[in-house]
Amino acid sequence: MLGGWPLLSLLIWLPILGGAVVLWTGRDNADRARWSALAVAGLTLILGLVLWFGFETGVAGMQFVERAPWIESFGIEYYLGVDGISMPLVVLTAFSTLLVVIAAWEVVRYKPAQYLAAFLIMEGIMIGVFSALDALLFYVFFEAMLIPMFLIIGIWGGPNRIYATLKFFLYTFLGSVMMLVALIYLRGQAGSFAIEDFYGLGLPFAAQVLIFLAFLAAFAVKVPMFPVHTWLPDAHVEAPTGGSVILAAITLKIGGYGFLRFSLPIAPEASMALDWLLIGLSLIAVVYIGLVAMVQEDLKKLIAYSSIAHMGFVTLAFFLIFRIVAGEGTRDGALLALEGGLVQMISHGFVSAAMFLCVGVLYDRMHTRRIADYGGVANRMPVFAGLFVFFAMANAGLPGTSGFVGEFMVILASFQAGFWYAAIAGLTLILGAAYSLWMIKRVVYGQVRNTQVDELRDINARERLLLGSLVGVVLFFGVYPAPLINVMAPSLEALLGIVMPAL
Amino acid sequence: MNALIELSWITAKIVALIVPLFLAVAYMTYAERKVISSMQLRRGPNRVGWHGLLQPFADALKLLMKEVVLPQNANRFLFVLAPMLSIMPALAAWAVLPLADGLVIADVNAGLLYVLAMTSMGVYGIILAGWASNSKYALLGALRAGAQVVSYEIAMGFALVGVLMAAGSLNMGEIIQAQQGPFWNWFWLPLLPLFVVYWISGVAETNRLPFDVAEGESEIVAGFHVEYSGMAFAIFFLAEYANMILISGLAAILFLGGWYSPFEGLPLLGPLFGWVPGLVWFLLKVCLFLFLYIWFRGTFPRYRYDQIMRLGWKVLIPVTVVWLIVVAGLSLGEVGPWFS
Amino acid sequence: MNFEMPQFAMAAPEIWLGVMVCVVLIADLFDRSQQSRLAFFLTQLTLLGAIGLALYTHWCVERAITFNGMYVSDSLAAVLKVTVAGLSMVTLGYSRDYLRQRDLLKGEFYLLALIANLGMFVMASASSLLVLYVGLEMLSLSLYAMVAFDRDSRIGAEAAMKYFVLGALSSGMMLYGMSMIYGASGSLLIDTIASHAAAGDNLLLMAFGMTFALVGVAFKFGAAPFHMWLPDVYQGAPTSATAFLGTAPKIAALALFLRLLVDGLGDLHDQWQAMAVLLAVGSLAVGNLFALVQTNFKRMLAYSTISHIGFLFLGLIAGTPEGYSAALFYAISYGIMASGAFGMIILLSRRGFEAEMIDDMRGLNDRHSGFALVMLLLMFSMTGIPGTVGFYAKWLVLQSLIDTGMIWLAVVAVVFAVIGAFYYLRVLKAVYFDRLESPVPIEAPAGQRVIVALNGGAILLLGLFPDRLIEICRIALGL
Amino acid sequence: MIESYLPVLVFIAIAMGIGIAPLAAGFILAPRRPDHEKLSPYECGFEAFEDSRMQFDVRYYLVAILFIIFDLEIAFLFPWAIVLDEIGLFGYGAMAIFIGVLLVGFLYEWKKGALEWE
Amino acid sequence: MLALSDYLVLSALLFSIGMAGIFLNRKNAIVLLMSIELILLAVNFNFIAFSHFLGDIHGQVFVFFILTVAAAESAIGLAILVVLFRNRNTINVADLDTMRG
Repeated sequence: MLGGWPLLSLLIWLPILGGAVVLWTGRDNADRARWSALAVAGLTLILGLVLWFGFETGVAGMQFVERAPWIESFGIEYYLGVDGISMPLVVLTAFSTLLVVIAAWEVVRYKPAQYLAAFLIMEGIMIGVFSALDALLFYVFFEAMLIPMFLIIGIWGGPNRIYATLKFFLYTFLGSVMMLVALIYLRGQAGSFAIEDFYGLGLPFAAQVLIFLAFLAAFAVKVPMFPVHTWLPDAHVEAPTGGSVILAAITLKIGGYGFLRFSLPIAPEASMALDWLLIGLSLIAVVYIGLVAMVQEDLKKLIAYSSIAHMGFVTLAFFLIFRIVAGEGTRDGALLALEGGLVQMISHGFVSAAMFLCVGVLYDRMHTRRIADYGGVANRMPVFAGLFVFFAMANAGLPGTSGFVGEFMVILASFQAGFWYAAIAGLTLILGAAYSLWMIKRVVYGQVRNTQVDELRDINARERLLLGSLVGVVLFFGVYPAPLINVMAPSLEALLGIVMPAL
Repeated sequence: MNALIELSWITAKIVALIVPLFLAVAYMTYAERKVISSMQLRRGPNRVGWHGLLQPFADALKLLMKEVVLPQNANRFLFVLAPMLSIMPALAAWAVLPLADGLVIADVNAGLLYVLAMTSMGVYGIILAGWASNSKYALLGALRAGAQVVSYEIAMGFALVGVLMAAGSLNMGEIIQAQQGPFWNWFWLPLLPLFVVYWISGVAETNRLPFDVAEGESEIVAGFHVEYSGMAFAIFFLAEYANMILISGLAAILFLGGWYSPFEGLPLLGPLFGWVPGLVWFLLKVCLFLFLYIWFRGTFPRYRYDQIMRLGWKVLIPVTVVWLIVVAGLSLGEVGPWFS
Repeated sequence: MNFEMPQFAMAAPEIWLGVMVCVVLIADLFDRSQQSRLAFFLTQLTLLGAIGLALYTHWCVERAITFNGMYVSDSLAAVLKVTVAGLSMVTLGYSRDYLRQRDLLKGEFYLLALIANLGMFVMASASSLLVLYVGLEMLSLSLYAMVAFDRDSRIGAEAAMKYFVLGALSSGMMLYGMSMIYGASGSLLIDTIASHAAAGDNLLLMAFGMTFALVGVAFKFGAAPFHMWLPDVYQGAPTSATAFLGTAPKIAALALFLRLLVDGLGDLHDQWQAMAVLLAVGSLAVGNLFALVQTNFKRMLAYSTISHIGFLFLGLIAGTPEGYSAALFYAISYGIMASGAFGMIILLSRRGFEAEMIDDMRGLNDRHSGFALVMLLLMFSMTGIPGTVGFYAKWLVLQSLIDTGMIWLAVVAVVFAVIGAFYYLRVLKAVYFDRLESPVPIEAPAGQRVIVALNGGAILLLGLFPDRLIEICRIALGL
Repeated sequence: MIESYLPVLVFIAIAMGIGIAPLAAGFILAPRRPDHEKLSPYECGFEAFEDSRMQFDVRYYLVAILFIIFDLEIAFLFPWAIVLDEIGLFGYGAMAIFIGVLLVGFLYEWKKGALEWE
Repeated sequence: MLALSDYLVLSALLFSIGMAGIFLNRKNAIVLLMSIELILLAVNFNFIAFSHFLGDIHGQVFVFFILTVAAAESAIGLAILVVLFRNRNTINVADLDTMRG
């Protein structure tokens, strides 16, 4: 083990300070900014891998714990640690950021240093979100994410970026301040801001409901759930490629992570009582949003709606556990649902990132996202077309890709809750296949209808590296998900013990 | 019933004071003309009565029969109010002035404060008169007079503070008693600069020569009361002279020991003049100052306005402030017969 | 009559300031140079000395009362004074160039600032209604004059007139309240008043006086519905004066509140709480909603001030030492933020051009990315985003509210905070998202750049390590 | 205490009466034949050019303001002067500081030309 | 003999008149200054009345300070008024409406 090293702190502060350095050194020299950003992101990913391999599988509790007083007057600590739930997400973050840095290489021409620095800072903050064990520290990171994302979308975004930025900001801000109130209330009850102290407080039901709703406000916006999802298509459409990647791959996951870390264990009774709400909204997301995705004219919008549908699937899995237990009464079923949801989250992180990168590749060449403008891309970009088709399949949940694993686990688990739950959840596979493949048909295949498409050149080495690495990961976890599941299982089991101690 | 008697008694006393005061005012005008004329080797008024002694009454009668013009666009209420505001304080201040030991209408503790308040009010009459008459000359004169009066009031106030320090009381009677003794015991000696400042300020306060630019005939015809005629003018006229007498009276009380004989307590001269009542001494002192007024008028040329203001602000005020510190030091050190 | 000799050493900061006011005045009189250089540096030196003296005499000492019970020396006084003087130094540092470009660079400006500081110092240490009032007026009168400092400015004169009339009115109301409190308790000393208030003597009269006093204080703060003067004054005054009066005097107003309504009438908390709630919620509503529609940056900042005052009042409403310390923290951090915001306006202004519209901020990122970054920090701090000091200010206030069980107020507060985010973002939109055809680089003197950097750095640094400042605020309130 | 002010009050009343009575007498006894020329304000024989409530020099305001300030200083000096013997050196020192500040202000006015006239 | 309440009522009346003068007056800014003085006068009245009936001298000391401050205040008020008039040639309160919003 890496005993003395504050690995998590390094993971958080290296990119943040690195971002500042990039900002400073790359003011006038774009190349210097790119290389230093690459170095920082690469180093962070290496640290992330160190974390992955240093992580002791089969242990439920927190690892790599760092604990130091921060705001002593209120007993707030600089308290970090990861368990099986958060560790994969940390690594995912480091991985995605590296992709973003590479993806931006020649593409971003307006103030590249600021662009790269914003992503690096974003990375540090997101890792902080996943590894914070003090609620206030969590909140600080959670909210601080807004700042770089605000700039990324607003500065480098599309024509309608200002509307999208403000919408994104205000939705998330409103949700999170409610959470702040809840956190402060919880501190009053627990006497500290450590998240673990919030568990098992035995709060009265009414208080639990209010707390649950407050958390819901924060996380539902982040996930995003129907009906507060409307910021996401706007933000995705307007965001630059890197922004979309990070939004889809990581920030949406923070919502799901929040449900696992806060909502379920802190307010279990309220979760149980209100699971109909969450399940209902998730099902709407899966079905309705899936249908909405089908009719999109805009590539990015389509993928954005697909993300919403997929995340709806994740929340469905998380909140179905109560029904699963009530139905068949097994703990394993519930665990399977949680595991499936989490795997789906991580898988979606890779797949959606890849999809957005693909769109980015097209956009960089054609400067349009309208599906109708494309058609017959395969003729001019065969390599790219192959990769794009592969990722679309992964998005649809093709067996052998990571997307399949999570969906399969969840559907399997949902049978224990009842056939209809499973049936509707299964719809996600069908709808996913429908919109993904239809899009592929319209974009990749068919006749070349546009002179611009005729002039397309296939992807270069940099883009191959990007998409190729993602192919590798998606295939790896699709074929051999065991390491991932082994890492998360004990922690999820412990979580289940807190949520449903009676079992 | 008792209250009524008391009230009538008070009224009687007041009338007994005011009537001689008016006579004094009347004959002050006469005296002024006489003295000035003899300084200029003229004869002065000599037609009405013996040596012109009835002249003041003739003047009064004449003014009484003159039309009181209310100029157009004038603010009538203020126009009529102004002369009243002008004479009222000049008379009312006398309420606390002791003419002799115990001979005072109201022996109040805050006597000097009251006097200061009353003399300060005079400026309202001037300003209102100038404002209400709707005439440029009047307004200009009023402003000048107002600015001048308030400027010198500061120096005067500082001078009075010196007196207070020496006397340790606001009561006029006690101020005089603090000066008991022969003439070198009076405050004029330790407070000499303040005395001089007080007197100069007093002259300026009453808009008398050489500080009479406010009503300078040659420049702005008659200043703030240019539009006044008949009895309205007469009241301003009376007020000016009543003020002169008041200032002189105050000077006598504050600096020259009020009713005390200059030889009080001296081995030989003291008893010699012991029979002279205090009232006489007081009146003599007042007359001395009144004569100074006339003398100034006969001797000095008129100041320019900027000179007046400079004298007030840049000479008198610094002098008084510095001397106040000195006096305070003397007072703490209990120097001489004055501070004990 | 016997006098207890006061312990002059305790009032060393005030004495120092008072002496230096005279020194600066005379020095400036005989300073032949056109720039009032001497006055400027002497003023900064004076303030620095005052900070040192305040720390030395007041910080972490036994609460002591002297000057016949009229002057109190405690840690709270130290914190208030140091903040006041520090903010003054910053805002005066900003304003130098601005004043020079407008031919307003006269020693009197610094002199007024010094006298205002003296007034605020006196307020911070006041332990008697009389001293409180005298300090307040020293401050107010200086501020009136500062607002009217640009004699050729039409709106400046108008703003000064409004400020003067309403300021004097509020003083009058507060005095009226004070007279009632005096009548009810028979003393001007805060401590005696407190003991009478605790005993419940003449409760009706006391509460009556308290109401007027609170209204007066609210006026001085600019809390709605007594905020009418604030936007006009902020807009009309020369920006350097706005910067001054938008920062340090807020601390002084808090001092007024703490000394009068907490130290003195803390036991009437139940009585003034309801009114304070109205003031707080009203300020939040008015400030945030009106700020939304502003196009003038100074005016927007004015409404934003009102909303911040509302937040600050929330801290006071809690009525606990925690709440008061939260309010103190809020005031201090607000001071830092506001001085930075006005500093930015000053930096962007040139001779004959006031960069006071939000549109004037357009393309700032292209013109000078460093200033843009500071602006970003400022706006996010005002919004209350973590990582900046503004977050902890809001958090502490919410904490105190929730701890006392007023959760609904906390919810109202955060909702308004979200509304508030909108107009701060509009500024950032102009700074970052709007691009200019031909961005003109900004040239600012080195000194001002350093202050801006320090200002932004303070926001970030306190945003990461707020512990010290929180601790200081808690110590000041005796926690 | 208060009663001793009664004569003062009466005196003021009478003094006011004296201010009004002659005026009344004048109105009653004197002839009143107003005409336009007589009522028009005095203007060296010309018709008035402009409104007589004209703007005047700001210096008059200045004098008024200075007067207010200094007059109040005197108000402070009065009680101090009376009890100087009792408050001793402390009172002396306090007032010396007070007057010192006053003198600084005075010096300021002087230097700034607030006391100049023309 | 007058009771304390009589003084208080009078003072309240003065205070209200002053307030009304400030809020109702739309014409002349000088009236505003006068209204402010009136308010301060009411306060002074209160203080003196209380001071007298409580037998405590401090209230009267306070009055001294209020007087001084009132003087300084009116000095500054007049100065601002002069500046205002210089800039706009009017001291009409209703004209003070350049800034809105």
